[in-house]
Amino acid sequence: MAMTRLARWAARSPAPVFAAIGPGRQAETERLLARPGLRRAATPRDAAILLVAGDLPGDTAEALSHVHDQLPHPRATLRWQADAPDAIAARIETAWRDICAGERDEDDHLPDEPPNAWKGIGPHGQGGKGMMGGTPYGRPMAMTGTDIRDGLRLDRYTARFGPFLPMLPPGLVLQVTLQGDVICDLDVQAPPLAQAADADAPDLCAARMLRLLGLDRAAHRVMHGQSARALWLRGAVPKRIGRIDGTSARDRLIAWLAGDTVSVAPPDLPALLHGAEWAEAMLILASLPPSALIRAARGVEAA
Amino acid sequence: MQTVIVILGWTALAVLLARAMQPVADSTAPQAMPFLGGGTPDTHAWQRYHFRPYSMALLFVAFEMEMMFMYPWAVVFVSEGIKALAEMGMFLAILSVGILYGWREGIFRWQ
Amino acid sequence: MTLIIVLLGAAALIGIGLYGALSQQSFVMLMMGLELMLNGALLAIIGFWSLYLGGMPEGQLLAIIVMAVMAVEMAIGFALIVAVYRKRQADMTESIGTLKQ
Amino acid sequence: MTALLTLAVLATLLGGTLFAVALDRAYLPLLALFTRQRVETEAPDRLNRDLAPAWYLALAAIGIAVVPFAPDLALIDSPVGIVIWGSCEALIVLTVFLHGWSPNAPFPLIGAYRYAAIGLPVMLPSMFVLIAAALPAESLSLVAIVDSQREVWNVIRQPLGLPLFMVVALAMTLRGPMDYADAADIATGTSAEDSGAGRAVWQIARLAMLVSVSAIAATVFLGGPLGPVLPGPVWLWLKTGALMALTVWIGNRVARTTPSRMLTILWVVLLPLSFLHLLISGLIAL
Amino acid sequence: MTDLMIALLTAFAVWTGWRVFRVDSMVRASFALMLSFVAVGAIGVLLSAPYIGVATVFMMAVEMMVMAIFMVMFMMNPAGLNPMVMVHQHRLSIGAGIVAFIGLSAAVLLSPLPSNPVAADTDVVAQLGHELLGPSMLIFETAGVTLLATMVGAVILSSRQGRFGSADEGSRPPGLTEGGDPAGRQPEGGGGHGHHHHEGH
Repeated sequence: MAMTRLARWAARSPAPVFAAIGPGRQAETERLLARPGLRRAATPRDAAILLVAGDLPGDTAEALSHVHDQLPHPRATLRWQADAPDAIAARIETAWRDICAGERDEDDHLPDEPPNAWKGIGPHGQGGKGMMGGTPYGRPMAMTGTDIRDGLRLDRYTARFGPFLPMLPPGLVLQVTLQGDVICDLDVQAPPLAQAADADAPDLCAARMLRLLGLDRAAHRVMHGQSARALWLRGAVPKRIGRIDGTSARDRLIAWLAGDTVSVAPPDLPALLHGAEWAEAMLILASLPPSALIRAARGVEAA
Repeated sequence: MQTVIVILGWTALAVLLARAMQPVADSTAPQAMPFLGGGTPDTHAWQRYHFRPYSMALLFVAFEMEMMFMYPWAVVFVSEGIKALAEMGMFLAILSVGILYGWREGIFRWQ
Repeated sequence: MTLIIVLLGAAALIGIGLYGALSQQSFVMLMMGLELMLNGALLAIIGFWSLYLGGMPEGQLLAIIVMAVMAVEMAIGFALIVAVYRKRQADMTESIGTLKQ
Repeated sequence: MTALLTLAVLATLLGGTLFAVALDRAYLPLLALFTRQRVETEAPDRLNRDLAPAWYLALAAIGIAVVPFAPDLALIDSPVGIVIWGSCEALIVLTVFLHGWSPNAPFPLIGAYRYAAIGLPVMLPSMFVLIAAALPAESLSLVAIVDSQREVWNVIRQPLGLPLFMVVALAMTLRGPMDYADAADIATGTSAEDSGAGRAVWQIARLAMLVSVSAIAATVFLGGPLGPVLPGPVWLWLKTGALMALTVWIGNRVARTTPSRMLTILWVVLLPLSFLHLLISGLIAL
Repeated sequence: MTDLMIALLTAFAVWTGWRVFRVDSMVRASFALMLSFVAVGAIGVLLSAPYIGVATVFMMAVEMMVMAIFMVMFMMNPAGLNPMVMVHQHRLSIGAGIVAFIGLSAAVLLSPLPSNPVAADTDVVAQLGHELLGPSMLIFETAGVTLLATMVGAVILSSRQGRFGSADEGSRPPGLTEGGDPAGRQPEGGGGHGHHHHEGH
């Protein structure tokens, strides 16, 4: 009885949605997630519903399965094709009610096996061979390598980030090597998915940057056509980052907040991000209008 | 006595509460993978992590010792009067030199 | 009786610290051994001060000095480790020896 | 008396946390988390994963236990109350670090280290303003600090104190501009791999800490239980609630800069400011 | 009651001190050491040294946080994912530890220790403050200078950019062939420690 009461309360909370955004659907999806009955989850661990907007290209299928499997049970996937925003919002709310009632759940897409075969050898079942060798718990350990800043040869962590990372543009896959949180190596593995011109709308662009600055409420206000009402907005974005033909990330944020669209020449993406701290790199990416970013990433791929 | 008992008591209570509220975790291999927006990592995330402001951390450890002297100083400040102010002023001035030096060397930035 | 318990505990901490300082290959772990020995010293000082010296103010000052020594040891020790690692990419005690060459 | 004070601490913590949840409009989302599965990451440090939220919660309770509920009446009436709170702050940094370390995943790890970089130096202004408040009281005890504010509150006598302490409060409760552990650019950082009840407990502990920090600030700067007509605990609750609302408001309004920049600001702007604050407070106290 | 708590806390301090060298994870090792310090601090509070006791917790929490950061930074296998033993002269060390313990214990047990506790009404914090500003003023200011020297020394040693250029310049041996890889130890692609070749130096 207590459980069902808890479930009923839970069903009244905003539905936590993690969005995987397809080509041409970025603006629509971002506006959908700003609705009152929905909550934009920054990580699938916090979400119950995976919203797949549009037709995802075939090469993102595996990534989508990864994200899908990372959602805690019970969970549901909703595909958003041609529905009106009202209709999909209603579908999400129904799904969330069903999830809370325990009537809906999905199994993993991927097989339940570790990334590498491995058998524990330590006294508590831990470990691989030697100090750093083997694949303990299914993965090797990071190894040392050169650093670009201070010459300490500490571990390099290499991973592919994206295509469905909320702070990156949808579709962009970056293979990044980090030392600490500084980007030591960067490779664009897939460009962002094509987006229509409405993704460049000043309010959406401003909202993306505001969210990175920790101002979720201000982002909400901007998307509903109000003023941002935030303190220390300009000062928080370092002046020197993201300089592309005369405008910096800070200038572009100011322009967006004033309601102007910004167009910049497609920058040299790896050069812009190489050596940046992670926080700066994310600000730089968010300070580029999607159209410029897509052209920049395609240019890298063609080269 | 009461201080120690209260602190131990709250700690024990919090541990019990947190244990009671968190059911045993359980998940499959694909579910357990670290979140990278669909991407995959090459290695474990635990690593010889390059903590960038390491010089700052060392400076901090040395500077923070001054607190040990400042607390008892604060208690006798009023009764010792201007002498206390002068002595602590000198002490902090000496330490500030170290901070200025560190600033000049740029240790408060990510190395 | 309390003093004896405290001092025996301090002796045990110093013994464990000595074991660690002598046996650990890694410089960082060696420093943990040193810290543990200083911890034992701190415990002994607190015990003596409180139960044997009748609360001489110098006793408290000595405890503060022990802590300052720990901070200095840590700051300089780790700075050395950073410097050595920059040159040698290793943190083992053996690699300090090769610095002489 | 001790039993009564224990109850008062519990009531403050519980009521304050409920108020904090309301300020964040998080009642239903928190409840919903308890219906969700708790995912375990690859090869986590289970011990520290389970202990970190518990310690965070315990530190919040210890922080409130130091606060006097009426003049001369605190559960922990220690002669070194503000040093106990200082230890709590140091242990919070450690706890948040452990929370980010334990899941063995990249974003929590980055969040943990960022928080260590910011959380350590943030303690310096906090210690300076608390020591400045101890000067006129001639004691490190919070009871004495309340006593010293019978004529004029510290917020007037030492005007820089409260703003500096608010920065610390934001850092200790992982909020707004000082929320380097759970920033958006690392997908909520140390919480990125938390799900289900584990996530809920951490968020609850974080809100409980908001009560604790605000209660300390209310005691040190706003005279704690002092006030006309109403009984002491009520004044304390009112002041704590007001400071909680202020902290949440600031947290939602102020933008977060990059960690590297904030570190420089802490050492180069806030630390000299707290030196200045100490000097002014010292001259006034003499 | 106080005696019992002190005995328990002492046992806890010793046990956590022992765990420091027995856990695989470096983070756990430094926090075990911190717990040992916390127990000592609590004993201090019980032994009417509230300031020293609580300040121990405060200082050591901060120092062990920094300790953990550096441990993870420079130790191989910092999280203990592979079981490991990294000791040398093990027997000798155990022997030395035991000898130290027995020797100190014997000294404690054999020497007379008349009881002379702190008077209950002493304001120990104020006493310490007067001591610092009065008789021990020189110690206090010397500590300031020492800490300054430590700060400057730590910065010089640890930062790369000094007045005389990069600290690691010339630290890598020249290549065996023109433009080739440097000779000497390379970061290993796998395998354990114990391969410290320093031919290049």
